[in-house]
Amino acid sequence: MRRSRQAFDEQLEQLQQRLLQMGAFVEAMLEKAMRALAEHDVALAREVISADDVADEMDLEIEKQCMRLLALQQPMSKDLRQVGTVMKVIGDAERIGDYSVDIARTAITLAEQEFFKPLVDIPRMAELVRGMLRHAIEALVKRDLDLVRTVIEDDDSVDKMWHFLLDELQGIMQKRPEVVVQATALLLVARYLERIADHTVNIAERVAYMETGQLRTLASSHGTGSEPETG
Amino acid sequence: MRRSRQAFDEQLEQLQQRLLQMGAFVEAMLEKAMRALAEHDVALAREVISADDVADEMDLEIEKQCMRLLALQQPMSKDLRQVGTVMKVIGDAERIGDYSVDIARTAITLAEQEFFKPLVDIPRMAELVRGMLRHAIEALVKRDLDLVRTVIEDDDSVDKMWHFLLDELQGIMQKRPEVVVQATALLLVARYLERIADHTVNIAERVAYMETGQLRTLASSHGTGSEPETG
Amino acid sequence: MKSRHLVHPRLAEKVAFGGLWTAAVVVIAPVFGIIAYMLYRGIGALNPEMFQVGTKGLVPAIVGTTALVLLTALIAAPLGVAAAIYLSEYAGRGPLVRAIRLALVNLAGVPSVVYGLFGLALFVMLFQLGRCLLAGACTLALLVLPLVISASEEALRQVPHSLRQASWGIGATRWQTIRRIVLPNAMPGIITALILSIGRAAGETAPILFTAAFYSLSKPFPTSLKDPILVLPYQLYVMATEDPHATEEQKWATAFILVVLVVALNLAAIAIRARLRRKQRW
Amino acid sequence: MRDSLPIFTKYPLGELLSGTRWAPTSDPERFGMLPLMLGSLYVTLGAMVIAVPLGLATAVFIAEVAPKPVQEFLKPTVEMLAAVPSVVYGFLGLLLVGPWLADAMDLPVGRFAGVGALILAFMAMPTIVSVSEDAIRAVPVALRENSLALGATRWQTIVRVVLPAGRSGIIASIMLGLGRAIGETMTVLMVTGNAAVIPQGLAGMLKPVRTMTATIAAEMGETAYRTEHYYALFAVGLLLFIITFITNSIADWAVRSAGGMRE
Amino acid sequence: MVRQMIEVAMQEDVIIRPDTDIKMEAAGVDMWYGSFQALTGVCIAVPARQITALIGPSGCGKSSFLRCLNRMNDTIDGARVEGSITLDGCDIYSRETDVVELRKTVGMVFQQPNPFPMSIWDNVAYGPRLHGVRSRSELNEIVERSLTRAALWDEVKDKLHQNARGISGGQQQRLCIARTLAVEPEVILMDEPCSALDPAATFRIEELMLELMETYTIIIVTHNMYQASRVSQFTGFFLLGELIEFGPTARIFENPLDSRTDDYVRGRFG
Amino acid sequence: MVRQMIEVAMQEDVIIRPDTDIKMEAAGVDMWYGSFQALTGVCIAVPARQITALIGPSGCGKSSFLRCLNRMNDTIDGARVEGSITLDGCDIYSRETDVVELRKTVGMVFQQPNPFPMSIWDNVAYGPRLHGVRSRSELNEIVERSLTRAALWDEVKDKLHQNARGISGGQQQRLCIARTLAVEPEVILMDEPCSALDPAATFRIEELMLELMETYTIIIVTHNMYQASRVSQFTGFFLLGELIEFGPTARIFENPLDSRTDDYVRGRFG
Ligand SMILES: Nc1ncnc2c1ncn2[C@@H]1O[C@H](COP(=O)(O)OP(=O)(O)OP(=O)(O)O)[C@@H](O)[C@H]1O
Ligand SMILES: Nc1ncnc2c1ncn2[C@@H]1O[C@H](COP(=O)(O)OP(=O)(O)OP(=O)(O)O)[C@@H](O)[C@H]1O
Ligand SMILES: [Mg+2]
Ligand SMILES: [Mg+2]
Ligand SMILES: O=P([O-])([O-])[O-]
Repeated sequence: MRRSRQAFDEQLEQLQQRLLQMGAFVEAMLEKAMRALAEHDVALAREVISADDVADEMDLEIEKQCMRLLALQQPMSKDLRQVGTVMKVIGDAERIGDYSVDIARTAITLAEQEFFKPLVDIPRMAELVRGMLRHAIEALVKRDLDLVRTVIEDDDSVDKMWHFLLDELQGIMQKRPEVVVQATALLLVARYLERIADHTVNIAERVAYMETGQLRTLASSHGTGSEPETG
Repeated sequence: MRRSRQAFDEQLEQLQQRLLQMGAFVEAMLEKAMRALAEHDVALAREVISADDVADEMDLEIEKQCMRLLALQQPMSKDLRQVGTVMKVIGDAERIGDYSVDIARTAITLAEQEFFKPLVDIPRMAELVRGMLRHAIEALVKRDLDLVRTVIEDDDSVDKMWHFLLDELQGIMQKRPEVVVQATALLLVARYLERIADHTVNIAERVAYMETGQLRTLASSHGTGSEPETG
Repeated sequence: MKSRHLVHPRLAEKVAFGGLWTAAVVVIAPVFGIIAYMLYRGIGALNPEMFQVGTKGLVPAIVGTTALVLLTALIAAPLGVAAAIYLSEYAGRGPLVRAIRLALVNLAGVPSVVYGLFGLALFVMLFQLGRCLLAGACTLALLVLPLVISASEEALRQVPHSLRQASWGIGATRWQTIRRIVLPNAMPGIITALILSIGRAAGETAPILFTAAFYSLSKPFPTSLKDPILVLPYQLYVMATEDPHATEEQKWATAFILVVLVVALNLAAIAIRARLRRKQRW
Repeated sequence: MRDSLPIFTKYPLGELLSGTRWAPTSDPERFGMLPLMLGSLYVTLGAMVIAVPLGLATAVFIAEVAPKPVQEFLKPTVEMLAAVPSVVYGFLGLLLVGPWLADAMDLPVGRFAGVGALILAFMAMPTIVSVSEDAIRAVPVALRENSLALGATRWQTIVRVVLPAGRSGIIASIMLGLGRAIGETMTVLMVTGNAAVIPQGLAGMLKPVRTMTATIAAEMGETAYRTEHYYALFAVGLLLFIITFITNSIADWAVRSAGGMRE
Repeated sequence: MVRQMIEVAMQEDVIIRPDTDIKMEAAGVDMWYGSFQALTGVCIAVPARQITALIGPSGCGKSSFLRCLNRMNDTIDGARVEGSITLDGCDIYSRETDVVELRKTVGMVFQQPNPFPMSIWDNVAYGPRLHGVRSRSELNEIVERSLTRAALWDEVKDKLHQNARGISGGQQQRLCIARTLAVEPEVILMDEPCSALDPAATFRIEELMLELMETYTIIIVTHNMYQASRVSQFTGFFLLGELIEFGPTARIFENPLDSRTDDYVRGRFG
Repeated sequence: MVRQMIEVAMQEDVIIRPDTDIKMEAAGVDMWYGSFQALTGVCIAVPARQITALIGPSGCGKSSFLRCLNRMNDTIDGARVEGSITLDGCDIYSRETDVVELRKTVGMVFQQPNPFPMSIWDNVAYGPRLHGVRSRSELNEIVERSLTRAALWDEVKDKLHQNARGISGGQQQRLCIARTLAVEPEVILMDEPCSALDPAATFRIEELMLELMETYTIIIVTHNMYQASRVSQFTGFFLLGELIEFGPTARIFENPLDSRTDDYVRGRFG
């Protein structure tokens, strides 16, 4: 384990790589969870659930590596911000993994039932969210502020989708009480996706911080997701 | 601004203080949001919503202070873990603030309506969660592992409450379609409380890390909250 | 790495160290033998008679030597120290200063007999002083001046530059710094230089050969600076080589006194240096 | 030195330097300085041949090998020997060493070049020992430690690191010793016999010789002011001055580079 | 420019006292050793009662600049300074400036602790005596006050008349600081004051500097980036005789403006 | 005990090569200078092909311990060592041990870069020549190889016959390392090798150490905690002549077991 300055760069690079891996990993979890939900695939859902341990492990491992870098290399300036960013971002990534597990659990719950209507909006929302996640991680790696803007714009779409879905599902439940359980489950899934999008925005926002050192939220979001004041 | 070793201790202490303040602040937000919900108090709810800016500001400020300490003091051992912990914990606290805002928004949404049944379980759940939050912060300050255990036990109760509420509300919606909007709103509130409890556990878990340097989750929680596999 | 030696280095070392021991003994032992013999003979020859102010007495020579040496010191010390201060504290690094330094170094090594010649030409002949105490002292002063200057300069230089800087940094002027910091700290070195110079002057014969000394077993003390004088080294030289009347005893006693005088001066210098060095550690 | 000039106007320089006869009292007067120079050379070289190896060995011994108490005794003693006036050495040579050597080697008189060389050797030795011991000591301890740490023995360290590192100081010590030997007046005046003849071969060491310094010292007292002889003696003085100037310059250069190295 | 800097500092959350003003200011300072230019166009405004650190790779001119500030370069042959340096608005290189007065006002502490080889008491009293204080009781008072301020009184009060060379290196360095304080300077220049000390002594000096900051303007040259980050409020980064960047310490180490500064603080230099 | 340590290390995520074993081991080492006891009961196991750092406050005995390891203390009057120190399992203080051989195997680099006052080439060839290598071509080869390993070849290959005093301090220190490498040691002891160097040169040496680690066992004494944290895999903390704690560097700095170590790495000492 070399630890010279050059080696320190390698270690920072490695940290970045592991963060990327973790990003890809939770993205895959999300993708699988959504597939499990859409295709009533219990095995896949269980795979996602057990994958969570790996994600948690990744989180711990990377955090440990960050703390080690702080303790053993005393990074400054950009390097310090990078380590700080990684520490924060893995928290978000881990959260995304957790939400994927929640979605997978819902998938298991709903596996026995036919959907009361074809799933269209939720998978589309998930697609969008996954794209956001990819973009956020990419933005982080490439320090690309344009990508960050894309992510933030997409988040607005996701919020709109969530409000739309909330309205729609509430409408359906009012009309068809027999699908309430399924509808609440899907409602929660939509909410989870919205939350994932939110975490994704958090990740993306770190890019600006890394580059400029300014710790400001770009999208001033109030509340965890834009919960509509009027339901 | 003195920065000798002794002064560094003072700064660490100050960091701790600000973390405590932030904890108290988001706890107050939660308390007010719940009161606004229970008492249909739109003004109070709006207060909570605007308080979120303060919480966000606190988050940023404290993180900045952490980064500054890392850059200017190169802490080691305990000190480093303490700074790392603060950086993580403020994220959770900020999230709790956000959820309080979500609850406050719901309060505004539901302000016009009478509850279809008296609110009992949700306020009780909120009480429990607030207690957990207080305990978690206290545990952090006092490095008290017993308190941590209490928090984790309480989290189990919260999870049970959430499952119970989910079942109950789903049942009600099936029976009374006209209250679906209100019930979904309350369902989400319950879910928010469960999430807050989860963040609280995260906070508490940091105590063990600070003390022992072991970065391990005490409560191995799968998913963000124990979403029941069977609805 | 494997050793590849014909003779093991350890063995080589033993042999070499043996050689060194032998050499040291060869050098030290005979010198000691001879000096010890001389001291033995000299101390045996010392009797009260020698110290009477009479024909056979050594007292006039001792007094003469003392007078000569003191006068030399009086001339050389202020000149030498002043020059040293100038050279070390004020003079820059111009070609002139370089030339002065080079000259100093060389003058210190010029054979003493050449000084004698110079003194003869300058003081005795040119200044018309004649063979006398003053001319001798001036010649000897010239002889020891390079020594005084370079040793004093060395002593001044030994005072760390950081002390000067510290003093300037507090707002001291150059002269204040020299007076309060540099000189006090260089004093031991300067005094040592002076004593060593005196010792050297006391033992020199060649320079006073033509400038101050005369030989007699009966002449009393000098009365003025213009008188020629009796000095121990010259006395010894003449006794040993030319005076058939001098007794063995007189010779040995004179040699003994001379050695004791010079060695005592040197011991004093060493003692002072050692004591003061212990006091000041940079 | 101005007084030396007249002689050069009368006698060509070459003749002065290569003339084989120094006979100021003969008629015509002869001022060939070659015998004097060779005399000086003989005595000085002889002294150095003895003094340098012994002096260096002693210096190394004191600085590197001798146990602490021996060291502490030898160093000041050697310095003290340097302070003994030359006339005393001459005295000892005259009264003790010369006769003893003459006895031992069955020579007619106890005054010859060899005695001068021997006595001068012991006079130059303290300078050589003391200055080169300082030079050896001034070699940083760190260099020794570095060498030892590479697996060198102490002797290897001395030969390969310490002596080369102290080289300039050692050269300086030799030059200073040489300067002292050349410039020495009284001793040689007293013990070398004072015959201004050109010494021949090694056997010359056992014959009386006359050095430049001794010539001046011996004859200056008796010459009349501003005679040719007087000027000739000054010329010898000038020559002596030039020779010592050169030796000292070398010594000074060596000391200087030694100082630079210590940095 | 100066006001701007302070405004930036305020934005950057450096706590600047309301009474902060500029103690020394250098404008376009060039410096030569003979024909070698050691400093080029250095502009800097040193805030009063703050610690300003100068960092940079070896040979970049930090010490040279520091020595311009009390004209210690005057003592070096061939050293030449151009541009203006002011102390409280007065040009220190003008004809009227008394160098001796200047050096009393702008004290200096060196890399190697260099107490004079006299007693501790004499060391501290040296400066006041130079400047004409005779009364023993007054001197006693000055000595005690200076030593106390230099956080050394308790350690040496029982051996004031002992030789100053007999105390530890860290104590010697504090003694040198006390000696400087005794002439009541307003600015204290420190050229790598801790590089000859071990970590414990270094921390003592750092704490002392932070205490002295309340009263004095301190400028410190240091090789140790971490030391600069720990003690200073403002940091200047020199490179090849130029002042590349100057600003609040937190900014220099967290987010420098110039990429060369960034490389340096990140240890990616050379 | 040793195996235990390594197991702990494994748990602590220090990457230990599968072939890691103990190169030197000290058991209950006491050391005296005359009647002053400088070390008390030091037990340590130095893993092969790793960098082991020794830290601790001034005067705690770090250097003394280091110098026990190649018996450099033999050269100090009155120094006395008790307890056992082994190299590859052989007691280095036993009667049979050849000190010269030991010092070839256990090389040492000192605080002040101290090249011999000869050419660069001669400096490196010094050791091999000592040990009997005569052939010029072989020496040339050794010189080139050693300088290359010490990351100095490219900088000096055009001036091999220039005096070694003419290169920079950092280069001199690397030259000293090359000189040590030339005798093919297995262990390299370094006593504060960077404390006389500026930061840039320090980083070069640190990088070099990390490269050399592939082949040699390195033990470094350093005052600079950050340096220890940057370069070493194992760290030992000395206090008042005792080894308080020894373990993987990451643990020592992140989570030391002993509260005194904790205080020290957190800068709360003394
Ligand atoms: N007295 C002098 N004469 C000539 N050049 C000098 C003198 N002092 C310094 N220099 C040169 O001026 C440049 C700047 O030197 P200075 O001492 O100011 O650097 P520094 O930044 O303090 O370096 P360090 O960190 O090594 O102390 C260097 O290149 C140096 O060689
Ligand atoms: N040659 C010696 N003779 C007597 N005591 C010594 C000698 N060398 C060291 N000591 C003492 O032994 C103790 C340990 O010294 P050592 O040099 O090993 O400490 P260190 O940890 O290396 O300190 P530093 O960090 O200052 O180099 C100190 O108290 C010191 O005074
Ligand atoms: Mg400097
Ligand atoms: Mg040490
Ligand atoms: O992870 P969250 O509960 O803050 O979305």
